[in-house]
Amino acid sequence: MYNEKDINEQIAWAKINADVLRSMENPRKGYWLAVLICVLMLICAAFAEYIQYTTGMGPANLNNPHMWGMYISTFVFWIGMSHSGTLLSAILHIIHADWRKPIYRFAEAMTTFSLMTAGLFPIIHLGRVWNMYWVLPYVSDRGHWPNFRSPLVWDAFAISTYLSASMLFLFIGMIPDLAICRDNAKGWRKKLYTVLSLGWMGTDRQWRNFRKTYLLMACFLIPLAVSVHSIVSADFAMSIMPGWHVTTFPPYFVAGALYSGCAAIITLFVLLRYFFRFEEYMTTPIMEKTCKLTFAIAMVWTYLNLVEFCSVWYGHDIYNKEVLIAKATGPYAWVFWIMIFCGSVVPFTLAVQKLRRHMPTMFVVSLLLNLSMFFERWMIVAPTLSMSHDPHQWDIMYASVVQWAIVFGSFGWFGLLFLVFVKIFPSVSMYEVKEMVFHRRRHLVNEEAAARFHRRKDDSQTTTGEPGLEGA
Amino acid sequence: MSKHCVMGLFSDFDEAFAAISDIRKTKVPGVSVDDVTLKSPIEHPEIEEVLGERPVHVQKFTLFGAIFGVTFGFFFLAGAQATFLVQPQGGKAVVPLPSNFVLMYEMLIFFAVWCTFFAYLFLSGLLRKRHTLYSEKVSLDQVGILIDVDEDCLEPIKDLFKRHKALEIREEVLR
Amino acid sequence: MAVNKQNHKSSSRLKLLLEKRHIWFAMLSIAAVLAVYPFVVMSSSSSAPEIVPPGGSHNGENVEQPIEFPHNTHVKDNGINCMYCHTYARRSKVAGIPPTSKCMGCHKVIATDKPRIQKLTEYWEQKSPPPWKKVHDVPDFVHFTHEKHLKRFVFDQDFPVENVKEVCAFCHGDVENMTVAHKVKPLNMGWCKTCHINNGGPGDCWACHK
Amino acid sequence: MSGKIDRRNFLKIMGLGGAGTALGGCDLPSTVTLEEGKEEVVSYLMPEEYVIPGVGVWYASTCAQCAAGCGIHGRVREGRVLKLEGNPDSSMNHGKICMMGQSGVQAHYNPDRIKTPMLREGGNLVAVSWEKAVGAIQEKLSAANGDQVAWFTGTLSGHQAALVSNHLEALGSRKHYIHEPINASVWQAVNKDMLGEAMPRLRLDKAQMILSFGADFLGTWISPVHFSGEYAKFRKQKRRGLLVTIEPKMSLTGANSDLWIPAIPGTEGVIALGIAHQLVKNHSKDMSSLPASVQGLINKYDAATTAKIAGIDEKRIQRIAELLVERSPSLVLAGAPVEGQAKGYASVAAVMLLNQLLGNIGQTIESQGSFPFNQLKAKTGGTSDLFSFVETAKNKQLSVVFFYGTNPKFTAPKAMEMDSALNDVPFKVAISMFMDETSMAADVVLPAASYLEDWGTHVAAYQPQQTAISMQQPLMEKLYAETRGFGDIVLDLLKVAKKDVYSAFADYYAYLKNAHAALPAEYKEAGMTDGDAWSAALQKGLVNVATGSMSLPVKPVSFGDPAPADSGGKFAYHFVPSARLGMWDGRHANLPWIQEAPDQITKVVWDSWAEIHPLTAQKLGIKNGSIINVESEHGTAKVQAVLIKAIHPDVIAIPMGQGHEEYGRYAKGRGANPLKLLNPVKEETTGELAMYATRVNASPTSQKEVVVRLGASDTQAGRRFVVTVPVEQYQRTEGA
Amino acid sequence: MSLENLLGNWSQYRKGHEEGGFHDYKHLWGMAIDLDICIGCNACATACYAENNLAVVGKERFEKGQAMHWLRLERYWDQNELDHPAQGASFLPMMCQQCDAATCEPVCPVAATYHTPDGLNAQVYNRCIGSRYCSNNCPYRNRYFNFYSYYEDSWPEPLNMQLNPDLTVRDKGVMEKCTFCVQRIRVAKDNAKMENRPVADGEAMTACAQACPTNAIVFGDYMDKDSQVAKLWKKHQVKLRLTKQNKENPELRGYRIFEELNVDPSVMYLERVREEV
Repeated sequence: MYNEKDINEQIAWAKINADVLRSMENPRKGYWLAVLICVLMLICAAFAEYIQYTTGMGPANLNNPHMWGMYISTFVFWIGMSHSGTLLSAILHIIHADWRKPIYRFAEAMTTFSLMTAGLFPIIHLGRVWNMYWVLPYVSDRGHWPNFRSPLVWDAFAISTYLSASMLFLFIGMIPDLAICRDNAKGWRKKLYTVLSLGWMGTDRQWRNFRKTYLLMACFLIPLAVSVHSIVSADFAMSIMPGWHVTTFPPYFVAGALYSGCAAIITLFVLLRYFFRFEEYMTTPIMEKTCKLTFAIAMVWTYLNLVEFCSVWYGHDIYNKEVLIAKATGPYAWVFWIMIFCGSVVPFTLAVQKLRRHMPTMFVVSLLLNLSMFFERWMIVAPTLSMSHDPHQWDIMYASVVQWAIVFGSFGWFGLLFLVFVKIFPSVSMYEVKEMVFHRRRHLVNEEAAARFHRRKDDSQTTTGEPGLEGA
Repeated sequence: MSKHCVMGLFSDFDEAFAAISDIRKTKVPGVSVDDVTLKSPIEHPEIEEVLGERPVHVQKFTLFGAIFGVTFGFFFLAGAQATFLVQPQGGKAVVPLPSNFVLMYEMLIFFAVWCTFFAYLFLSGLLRKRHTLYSEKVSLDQVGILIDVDEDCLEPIKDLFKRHKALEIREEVLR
Repeated sequence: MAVNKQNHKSSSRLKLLLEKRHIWFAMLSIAAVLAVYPFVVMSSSSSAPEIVPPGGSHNGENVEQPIEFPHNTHVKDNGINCMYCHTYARRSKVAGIPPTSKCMGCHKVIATDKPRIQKLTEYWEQKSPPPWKKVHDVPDFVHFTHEKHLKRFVFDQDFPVENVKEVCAFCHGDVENMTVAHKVKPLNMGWCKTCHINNGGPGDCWACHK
Repeated sequence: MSGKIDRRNFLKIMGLGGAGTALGGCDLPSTVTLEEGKEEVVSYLMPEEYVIPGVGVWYASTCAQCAAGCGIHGRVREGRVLKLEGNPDSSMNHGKICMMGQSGVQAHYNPDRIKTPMLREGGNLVAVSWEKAVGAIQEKLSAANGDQVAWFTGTLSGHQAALVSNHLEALGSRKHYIHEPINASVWQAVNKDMLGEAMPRLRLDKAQMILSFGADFLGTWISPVHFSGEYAKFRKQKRRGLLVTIEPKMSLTGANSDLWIPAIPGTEGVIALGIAHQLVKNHSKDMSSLPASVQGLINKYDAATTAKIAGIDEKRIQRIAELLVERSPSLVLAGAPVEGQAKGYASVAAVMLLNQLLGNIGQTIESQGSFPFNQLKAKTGGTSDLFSFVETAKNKQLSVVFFYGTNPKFTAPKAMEMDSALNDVPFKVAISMFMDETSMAADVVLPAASYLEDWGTHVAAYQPQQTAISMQQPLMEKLYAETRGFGDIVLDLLKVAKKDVYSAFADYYAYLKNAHAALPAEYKEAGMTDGDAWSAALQKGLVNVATGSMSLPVKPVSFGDPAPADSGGKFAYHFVPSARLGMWDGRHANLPWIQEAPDQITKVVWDSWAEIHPLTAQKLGIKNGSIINVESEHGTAKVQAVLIKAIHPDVIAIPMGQGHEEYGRYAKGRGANPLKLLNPVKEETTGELAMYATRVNASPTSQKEVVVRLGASDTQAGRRFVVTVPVEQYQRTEGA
Repeated sequence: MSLENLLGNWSQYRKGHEEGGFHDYKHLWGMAIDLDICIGCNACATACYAENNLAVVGKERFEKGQAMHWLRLERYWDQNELDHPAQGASFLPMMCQQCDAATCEPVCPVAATYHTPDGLNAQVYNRCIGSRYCSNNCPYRNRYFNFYSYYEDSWPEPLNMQLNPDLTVRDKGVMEKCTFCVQRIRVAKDNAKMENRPVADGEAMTACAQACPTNAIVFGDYMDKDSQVAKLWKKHQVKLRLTKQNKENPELRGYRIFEELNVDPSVMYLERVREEV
């Protein structure tokens, strides 16, 4: 039905440079407004954290059964979000899906920034934040070490590993682009890019090592991403609490993470495409492919959800079962059903070609998907704490203003980081788009040559890439 | 005899490719394909067809990092766990392997990734003073060929570049 | 600088290096050395009944006391036992500051002309003990007890009680030669812990923290 | 005792240095708190004997948190009393202690204590010196006619009681009002008539079965700690004792019964007679010695009639009678709900009649024996003195009244017009630790020392197997220099009123020591000096008293028909101002531990509430947590509703204790005072206030609040938390 | 030291598995609570407040579930009662069960909670960073967190003079829980050690057991075979280190709560008895 190309392979390389560099210049009023909003959100969070720091965890409405609240669920949410970059960049890189090229950069940035956001939450939720470094194994005369059996220590290790690996991945992948920026910038930017591009000249030696390094990084990033979210799930699964002590949690968390990551990519895809006029790079077919991928992951997530419910149901562990029933019928039922609806029903819009080509719809849908994912994390953390073994301590908890302010502010923090990023760094990978264009053009030329050779008339169908899903 | 360095800029990769294969074929005395450097805005792995295979060693450092990470991880964790004055055990192992595996895994990746990164910086010759013979057009859309030659070979190379429709030729005397 | 040439050369040298087997041994030995360092940090001898005095030193501040009490005069010149004044040490967790009456017991007649003694007499007459400043202060969550340390190092060892100052000096330093006592040992947790390891003290956190 | 001020200084500085806060706010503990020369360490001026800093010492004394008089041990360290525990030497509590006793330290260290004497000047109470306050009192006393002076106290015993009596005697007055809202006065009156002894000794440990008509002996009845210990023995007998409770609202005793039967307050007498009927008709118990009127009543209440009036299944009544016969000896008790009726005396007498019929008297109800020191005996009271006080005051027959250990302004029902009665007394002296409602209304307030800083002796009204005079001694120096012990205050009054006798004693301590020395020789071990004996008594915390053994003669008591007469008119529900262990009559409402300790049955904290049966609530449109108006003829209380099945559907209960208008930061303005709603109905025979005779209506308001309580679930949701097994299994494995 | 420690602990671990873990303990403090004679009077809970410097939080914070009662007295009604709870209420004193295989211990990131050589489940306040994982992983929900700096308003002067100097007053951000009155155990052990004798039964006594008017709470050393608590455990055929008790007489009343979770609690409850009338 729609036979567009992923990208117009005739696009001039100079135009690519110009388009992307243009996006980094002269912020418009809207940009400053967005920055202002983000800063204000951040101020909310800072104020709330100030209250919490000075008075204790009480204002967050945490209490005896609910020792963890939305901080931890938001932590899981952001960690999940961080899997987008890994998925789009590393996995698709390894399987040579070249349509990732125009959109992976911002996905990777998202990975890094959402990790930087996620990492704040376990710290914020500590009762004694000022002692957070005790989790790290450092040498002291007291001979103290952290308890390496604790999943929270695993978290600390995993997040720092993941953060450094994904930052390196983002950075390495950006070096050739930084060199482009360096060659086109003036003033402080020139200095900045000169330092950051590390003297990139595009020599064949640099390219060779670059390609290998990038591949190695990607190879490590994939198991790392899986392990990170498995470890995050271990925060729950390693406990004995009903509803947490679930063997399917690691894959469930990973699927949820990829899901929310994809959904967030769609959101940012639409925003960047619209605001930076990247229509030529972030094309509808690429959107379609992303949507299809998201749909597939959504179905995996749905399946794992069902598996979890079924295993609880057939396992007949009374405490587990009680929590499951309470999730669906108890005080948090509305959250649960919104999660199920938005997470398992709404994604079917992604299967409809007409809808997934409609950017505003996809924007709304992706927000709904992320809402579902946010609720999913809440449904993991809260009901178990509310309804665990001891009925005497059953309780219902909703987050207080302080908690909400900090969670709200975390979106501002993420937004701010992202806004700064898009104006300082190229949010579309120029060299890779060039590569994509180069290879597709070459492919096209070869195809044409072959066609001429075989005297085929009809060569209009033989564009590169996959054709659209016929009449979905 | 002073050494010279010449750079020719070409409008596309095919031209550059042809130029290098010419260098290889013509066998100008004192000019070796090993002295040729290709500067391109994107990667051209196919250039090795004419430049000859040039090995990459990054993965060895990665392997080292991985092995170091996992062994260091084990000894570090076990050592730390054994030095707790009071063992928080409750009948469980002092050095619990299953949970240590998790951290060893993380440390494996941590060290592997960082080793890769530093090996990359080192092996690809980054973080060094930039060559003066660099055209910003290389980062745009042109392909450059950089070659170190003796003074007497300078002209043949230039001719060769011109023959291949080089858009621009620059040269520099190396000390 | 012939960058290009240089690059090639260095890379070929590296190539040589990388192909040599022994590089692996070198690398792994670095790894092994690094890996055992937690063991090294804590290594020390095993517990034994004999006394291993704690080491360590600390450069204490000069604390300004209401009366500059000369420990040296009392301990060194006059040979007064520590526990004569700090009388609770063997019976309680705190060693205690001597009551003013104890000071006055002697100083009603001895050295009454010295300004410090006159100041003390002033306090005595005002019926308020001098507001001594605490020099050896551990955090409130540390429950140190003098009683048990004296039992371990003095009474269980049949250590002559008249020489108790040598045991006191473990933590309080050479008070004999001080005027106003000041801190000469770190009194921090690592220091305490080292001594506990050396002398077979309890390793349970709840031994000190409750 | 040297250097008072220094010792207190020592406490405050060094003591708190030791207790101090641990984990400084935002500091890194290891780096910042290791400091030199920052903290002061204060030494003694003179060494205190027995005091080793850092070592806690236990001293014996007597608890004064309620009138039961348990022996306590107080842990004293660095001159501060830190914790109270039971005195193992006391046969009252055998080293055990209840929550109120534990909280004694909080009364002692309460931040709202009165620190100086106060005198009303120009409508306000202002701080004055002792001389001025005492001068004002003496001025009024000398102006007053002797008979116009009165003491208004709670239960008093020991030498304090003797001093008060002597003071009144010296002034020529006989007006000693004694008021305890939580009492057993009617029961005592019945006992007096029936057994010749108001407070017989109850042998719970010997009883095979206890049938309690609202006598909350585990919670609030007479001597709860003692009875709790006895209860444990009762349960652990070879054949496990059986406890049946019949009461309108579940008390702590009811919560521990094998069978709990809700009853409409006022019908207990009828139920007792119904059981008596069964005993006589089916179990051939002899009633021939009873008065004819009583025989008539027994004949009247056959199972069917009883069941109709009391709303209890006939079979239940028959079964209880059966059990009482089967498990002999038994013990039948009557508590506040039985007493608190217009026909309370008859109801209690009907209940006690069961003991007579079952032959429990002499078995589980024993004589206390004769206590040799009549003046030291406990002066107990109930609520009847409220009526007489109000009446006397309104007749302007009182000019000076001393208040101590009671708070009638708080505990008297509104309809009794206590406020105006107090206004009619021209000069009121309150001796109190706290500014309670009565103190606020007084003209002179004298700050009392707490019982942990004061001397005294106590002889509890109820004495266990070993009768004793309990010693009360200060566990620490006075917290506030300006407070004085109660004994000292009365002694000072007596030094004026009866100079010749009392001027010999320097203070109350000297008086007590002298009194102890005057005890007969058998109270001291052979060869002991008076001083040694005194020290021994203080060390033990009590002086055991030999009482002659006596048998209890049973005298038949005649009483009227206990059946309730009134229908309550437009007020449909019976009102129960229930007593809580802990809060007691409200005297402990200012103790944070008591406020935060959940009510034993509803588990509500920090508030008062109305207990309503869910069926009733449904009928009235009340939900759990609704704010409701409980309305009686004389007032309305706005409280939160707590739906609970452990109450008779026709009953609405509000616990006593809250609703203070004064009384410090923890008590003030919290909840509602149910006593204010009561109708001023008198018990017909004894003149006590019929506390359970009020009828109320309840109506919901639009407000609703979260019920602040401990615990979320009322059931165990299938968990094995508290597993209940039938007694047969217990007997197979452990009993019999 | 360290290697020795490692090997020593390793063999202890192996031995632990063979013989039931706790055999190397010098003491193992345990409790037996007879629910039949527990009357639910709250004396134990108040004694705990008095002994352990527990903060009074006030109504608002109690409502939020931020109370600090280390020992709570749970009250349950029969599930199948009709109009009235005819057999009264069920009371359950619930404090930290001092599990031998405590679930709180392995999850603490900084090892602030650990197992002492006395078989107690320790909480070191000054090491705690407040991650609250331990509380989340406690099936009994018996760990309490300092959500505020309670000491600031819980003990207005001079109430603070009552504070027990033998244990720390906790500040905000710290987890706390029942310690089986470790400071009292400590005093008993110290006294015994100063006199070079073993700790006598009843010498170490928790505040709750001390206060209990009916003696329903019995506390003592499980390793001392003559102690009251050890005898009770033996009498009721309840053993440590078992997920499921193999009682010769299954009708004996002893049981442990959540035994099936394999946490191995050190508190044995005796079933409540009621007579059907």
